[in-house]
Amino acid sequence: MWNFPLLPEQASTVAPHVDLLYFFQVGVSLFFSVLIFATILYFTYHYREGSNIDRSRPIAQSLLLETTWMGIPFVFGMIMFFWGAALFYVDYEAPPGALDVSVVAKQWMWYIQHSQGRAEINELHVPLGQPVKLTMTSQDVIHSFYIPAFRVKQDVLPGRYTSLWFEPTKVGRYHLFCAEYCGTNHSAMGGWVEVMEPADYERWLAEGGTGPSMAQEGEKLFVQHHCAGCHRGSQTVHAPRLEGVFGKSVPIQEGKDVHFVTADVTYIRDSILRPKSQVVAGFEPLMPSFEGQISEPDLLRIIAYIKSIAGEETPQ
Amino acid sequence: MHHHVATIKTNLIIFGLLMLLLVATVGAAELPLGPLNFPVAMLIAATKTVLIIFYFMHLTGTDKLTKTIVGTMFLWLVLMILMIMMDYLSRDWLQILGK
Amino acid sequence: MSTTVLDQTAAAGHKPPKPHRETYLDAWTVKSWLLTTDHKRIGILYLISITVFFLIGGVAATTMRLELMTPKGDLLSSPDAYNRMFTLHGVAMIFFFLVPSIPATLGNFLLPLMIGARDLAFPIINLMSWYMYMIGGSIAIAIILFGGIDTGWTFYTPFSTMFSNTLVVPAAFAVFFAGFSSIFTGFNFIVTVHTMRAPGMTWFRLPLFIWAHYATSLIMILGTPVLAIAVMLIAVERLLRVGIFDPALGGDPILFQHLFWFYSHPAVYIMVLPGMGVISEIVPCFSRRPIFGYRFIAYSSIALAILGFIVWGHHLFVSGQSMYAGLVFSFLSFLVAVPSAIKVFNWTATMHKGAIRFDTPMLYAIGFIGLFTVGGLTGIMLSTLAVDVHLHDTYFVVAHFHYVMVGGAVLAYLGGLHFWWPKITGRMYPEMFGKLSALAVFIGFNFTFFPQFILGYLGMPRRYFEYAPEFQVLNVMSTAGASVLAFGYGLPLIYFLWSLRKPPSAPANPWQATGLEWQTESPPPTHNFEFTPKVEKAPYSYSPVAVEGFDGYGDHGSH
Amino acid sequence: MDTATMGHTDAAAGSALIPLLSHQFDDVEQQSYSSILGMWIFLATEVMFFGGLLTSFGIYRYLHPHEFALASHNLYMWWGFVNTIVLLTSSLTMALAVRASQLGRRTELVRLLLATMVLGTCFLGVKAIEYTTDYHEHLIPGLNFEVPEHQLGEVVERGLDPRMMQMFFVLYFFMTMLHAIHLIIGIGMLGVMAYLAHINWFSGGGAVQIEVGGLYWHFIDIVWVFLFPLLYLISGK
Ligand code: HEA
Ligand code: HEA
Ligand code: HEC
Ligand code: CUA
Ligand SMILES: [Cu+2]
Repeated sequence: MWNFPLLPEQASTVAPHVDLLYFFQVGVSLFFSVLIFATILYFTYHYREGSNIDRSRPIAQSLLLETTWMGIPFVFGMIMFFWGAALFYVDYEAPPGALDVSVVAKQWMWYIQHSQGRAEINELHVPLGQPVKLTMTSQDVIHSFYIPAFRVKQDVLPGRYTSLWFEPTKVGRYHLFCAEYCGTNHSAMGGWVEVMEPADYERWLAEGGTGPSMAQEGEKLFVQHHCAGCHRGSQTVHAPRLEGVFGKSVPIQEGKDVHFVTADVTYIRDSILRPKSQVVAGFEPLMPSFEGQISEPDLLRIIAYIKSIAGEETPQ
Repeated sequence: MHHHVATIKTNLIIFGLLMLLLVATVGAAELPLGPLNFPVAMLIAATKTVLIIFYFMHLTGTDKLTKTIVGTMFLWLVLMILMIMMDYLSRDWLQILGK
Repeated sequence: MSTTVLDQTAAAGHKPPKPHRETYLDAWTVKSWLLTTDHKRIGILYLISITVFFLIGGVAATTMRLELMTPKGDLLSSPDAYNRMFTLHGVAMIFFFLVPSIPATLGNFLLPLMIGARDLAFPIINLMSWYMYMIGGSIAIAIILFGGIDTGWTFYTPFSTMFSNTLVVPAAFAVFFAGFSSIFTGFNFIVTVHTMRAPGMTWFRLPLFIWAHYATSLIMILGTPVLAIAVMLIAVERLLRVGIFDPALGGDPILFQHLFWFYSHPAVYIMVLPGMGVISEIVPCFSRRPIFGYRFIAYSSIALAILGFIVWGHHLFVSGQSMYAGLVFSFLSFLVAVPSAIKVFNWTATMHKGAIRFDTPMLYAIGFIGLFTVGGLTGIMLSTLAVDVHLHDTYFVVAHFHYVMVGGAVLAYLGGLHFWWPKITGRMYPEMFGKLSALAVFIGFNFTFFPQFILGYLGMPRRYFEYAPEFQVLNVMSTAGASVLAFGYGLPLIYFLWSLRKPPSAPANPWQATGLEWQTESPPPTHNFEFTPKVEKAPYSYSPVAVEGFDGYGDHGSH
Repeated sequence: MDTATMGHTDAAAGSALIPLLSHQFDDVEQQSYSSILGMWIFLATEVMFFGGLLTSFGIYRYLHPHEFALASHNLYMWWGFVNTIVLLTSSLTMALAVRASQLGRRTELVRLLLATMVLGTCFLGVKAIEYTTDYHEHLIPGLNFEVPEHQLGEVVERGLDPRMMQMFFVLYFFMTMLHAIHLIIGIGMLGVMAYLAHINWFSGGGAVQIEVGGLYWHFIDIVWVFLFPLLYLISGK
């Protein structure tokens, strides 16, 4: 309890980069703070009232000095901006092939499900050295998913997907916090991120029993909600097959015009909740809305299913 | 301070122009201009505003300071709208979820 | 403000005060206070009211700090109680203390005096402003009595509109009224500065205190109405349960964040610009030399007011705002460093070749410069995208804003109070205790909030009732520091009141300062000046050691 | 105009033609200028006040154009049109009232002010009719909002979001009511001015006071000039 760390652990690929920038900034800040403190101390001592010192020709203004001390902070500022912006970019672009994990926040817990199917609450198990991508949403208010050891944070909003990715570099147990104030038990809405050796992770996944994967659960839901009735080559309804849709460009009919939209998770979500807002060209707007009928975790499962058949050929 | 008093004729001309512009807005709304409908409507409203401010509110007769104030207030309004819009317009430019 | 005038007043200062001089403090009936339209009296009314809110906010802070001594919640009965505490603390400190602090007290009192006017342009509106504040303040106090509010001072939706079951709607109205009181103040200041300057008081002879208040007023009139409308939208959504910001009803919660910060970022300059104005008065006076780079300081106030309006998105880097918007807002935030740097460096340079005295106001001013620099530089760290991803909503942010608001604005406010206390009340405060308080505040402050930077980088989120055990040491340090800080604040409260017990005896110009306000008696007569002041020189023409070659700030044309 | 150069003169000896001078001002010139400048600055605040709503409206309209267009078709464009004419006419009478006050024509001034008030009241009357119709058509959010029957088909067919149609009406009512409140204040203010002009209370003829009141009145008009196309004329074809 009486340990006195100055830095959280560095346990992700971006952590050292963020720390480096941070130390640079601490250095710059120290430099300017010390500069100003020291100058003030020197002046107040040297030019204290009554000291016998040359006070002739004090300067009242100097364009040269002013431009200097406007210019220097500006230059440092630009360095920090570009450095920070570049890192930020990297921070957010998940590498391809990242492990998919979905996160649903609600007052005051985190419901997390791995694509292999195992679900957990307030804990997140991840394998070492493997990029992980979280797709997150909230059922009520705004929360924020925060892992200090990874230097990542992202608000989790109701009615919308946000994402976060990281690649753990150190086996261990790290804090998971909710960083956006969300009501009574905001401070209790956290848990642990457990980084494991890949083999341990596989074992851990298997421990949950050889239950269905998220996609398999999604497929079951796909049938339960009668999606399959239309989307698997129905005789009565002309509906698009969903194989190979995910990640592709989809033509959307907008009045007389057609424009293309990438079928990402947000698109699939909208297609299910408000199907008629984006009607695929060549189809009638027959699909009913499932707003309020499918829970957030189930939605994510269905999406996982549709994603899982992204590689398949569309049977015609 | 002492602007010259605007004549009744000036007032009536401005009023006439305002009426014309009003008819123009309604007319323009009926035209199939597509995405241009909105900017056209706003342009007409802005023109009406300019007429009202300059003539009914006598901005023509006032000093630079008052004109600056008027300029600033509309500039700030536009600034707020545009900068908030900036967020919404650029959402999903990157194919990164939630960015 | 020619040297001859200066000599005159210095001489007047040493004369014993005339026995039956009429001052603005003469009437003591309740009516004479509650219906006064005298800017000086309204300043006093504000002074009393905001002190009440500072104490309320301070009690809440103390409770929070005590609660945070241990990782488990044990002092307060429930997390809800804690949540109400920090909301109360934030709302009281921001809307009811710091926003009106310098402008509505010192600003109200001094602005007409400094420009040589008899009052503000609209005295009745000035009184109305105080009543608006009191309506808002009464609602705020009623909220405390009837159960509090737990949304945080930022009122984020949809929590505030659909989930909180506390008194959000009354709070929205409290903020609304406080906002309009601030708008009225700002509006009055702008008109007064434009139309009521004394003969010869050109723009570049205005004290920098006035420039700072002018810039502040711009923010007040252009930013505050947006906050007013944002809280009204919250009230509507909450009362009628119709969708505006709640995604479940089709709204977008980020729109609220935009509207809120469109005001609340500029508002941080409402809080600190007047403080910068105070420092710009104190530093040259106690350095006994003209301020360095007058024009740059003046322009930088306006620059801060303008730039301050276009950086608000730096509060939204991880909120789900688009990345491009984040890039733009981050970039603009770095530009804000430039006008801030101008001020810091120019104040420092003003001490060069001065004859520096260490009276209490100067000690506070030096504290301000140092702590504002640290606070500002950490603000710069927060506006760096990748770093803010880690630091957002942690104690690093809490430390940052206390450095700028407490280390900055509150220190400036206290410095200003000491500086003008003789003018306002006609009494001197005990110098020894003054120095002691400045020292205690400086040390206590750093002990309270420096550990929070470390806590923040370690990852302790803010608004936490309970926290992980490894954060305890730093939290205990912080609480210990807060008690020193409270002591430091307690002192002036006591000795200022104590100084009132004797009749006025302060000289007109105890600091031998050059501003117009020092040319009239202490306390000033009701109509401010016995004579119509005429201004003939640039401000800050201090020349105890005969500043050679100084004849103003390049203002030759307008002589 | 820089008053610093105007010089502080001792207040001129009282004369019936010179308006009352408040103690804080040096002369009438300074006082009038301050009042008018003050009103302009207050209007800047008002612009940002309505601006917050306009921004919200703009964002949601951008995000949900079809719903907003459809919802807007429930408003009766011609009522809005008539009201615009009424309000623009009131601006004309207001401008003429200012003119009358400048020329010192008291009876004309009172009549024009009354005319302006009557027109303002007409506007409110029309608004009241509209609100009642909205009530009967179940268009009031928080009270009785339902998507109108004749639009249900289109809503279902095009998969529009009824919540966003309600959002349109939330903002519609908020904006028009805020506007109406301003108008009511304006009418009250003109009433007081007309009375004061009638009893010849204004020591200087009231030109400045009427001018300041006029600025406010014209501002209300300008707000409506924007609200009308924004709310009534969304073409969603
Ligand atoms: C008086 C109040 C005040 C002031 C003046 C400032 C000033 C600044 N603030 Fe701060 N801020 C707050 C009050 C204030 N802030 C509050 C209350 C919050 C939290 C709100 C909440 O969420 O509850 C906050 C939060 C906050 C955030 C959001 C953090 C988060 O939630 O993630 C950011 C991010 O950019 C930020 C940035 C800045 C910047 C860039 C400045 C700049 O203006 C600072 C400029 C000054 C300097 C830079 C120092 C002087 C310059 C030099 C010595 C030259 C050398 C400089 C360089 C080399 C760059 N602030
Ligand atoms: C002007 C603004 C202002 C001021 C002056 C202060 C002053 C202080 N603040 Fe405040 N603070 C905020 C603005 C301010 N704060 C804001 C906006 C927040 C965010 C709220 C939110 O999240 O919504 C915040 C949040 C905040 C937190 C984070 C809470 C959390 O996130 O969980 C903490 C924790 O330490 C804290 C502490 C303090 C302390 C110890 C002081 C001390 O400086 C106060 C000391 C003052 C007194 C103690 C009263 C006067 C003293 C006496 C009369 C002497 C006698 C009294 C005693 C002996 C008790 N503040
Ligand atoms: C009554 C028939 C019907 C049912 C039931 C149905 N859909 Fe659809 N769906 C359609 C039709 C028709 C379209 C094409 C028109 C459109 O885009 O709205 C479609 C389009 C889609 C699309 C967009 C496909 C593309 O190519 O871009 C997705 C994704 C989708 N549906 C998923 C689902 C899911 C998931 C369910 C169940 C929860 C479901 N649908 C239930 C008829 C149906
Ligand atoms: Cu969830 Cu805080
Ligand atoms: Cu900010």
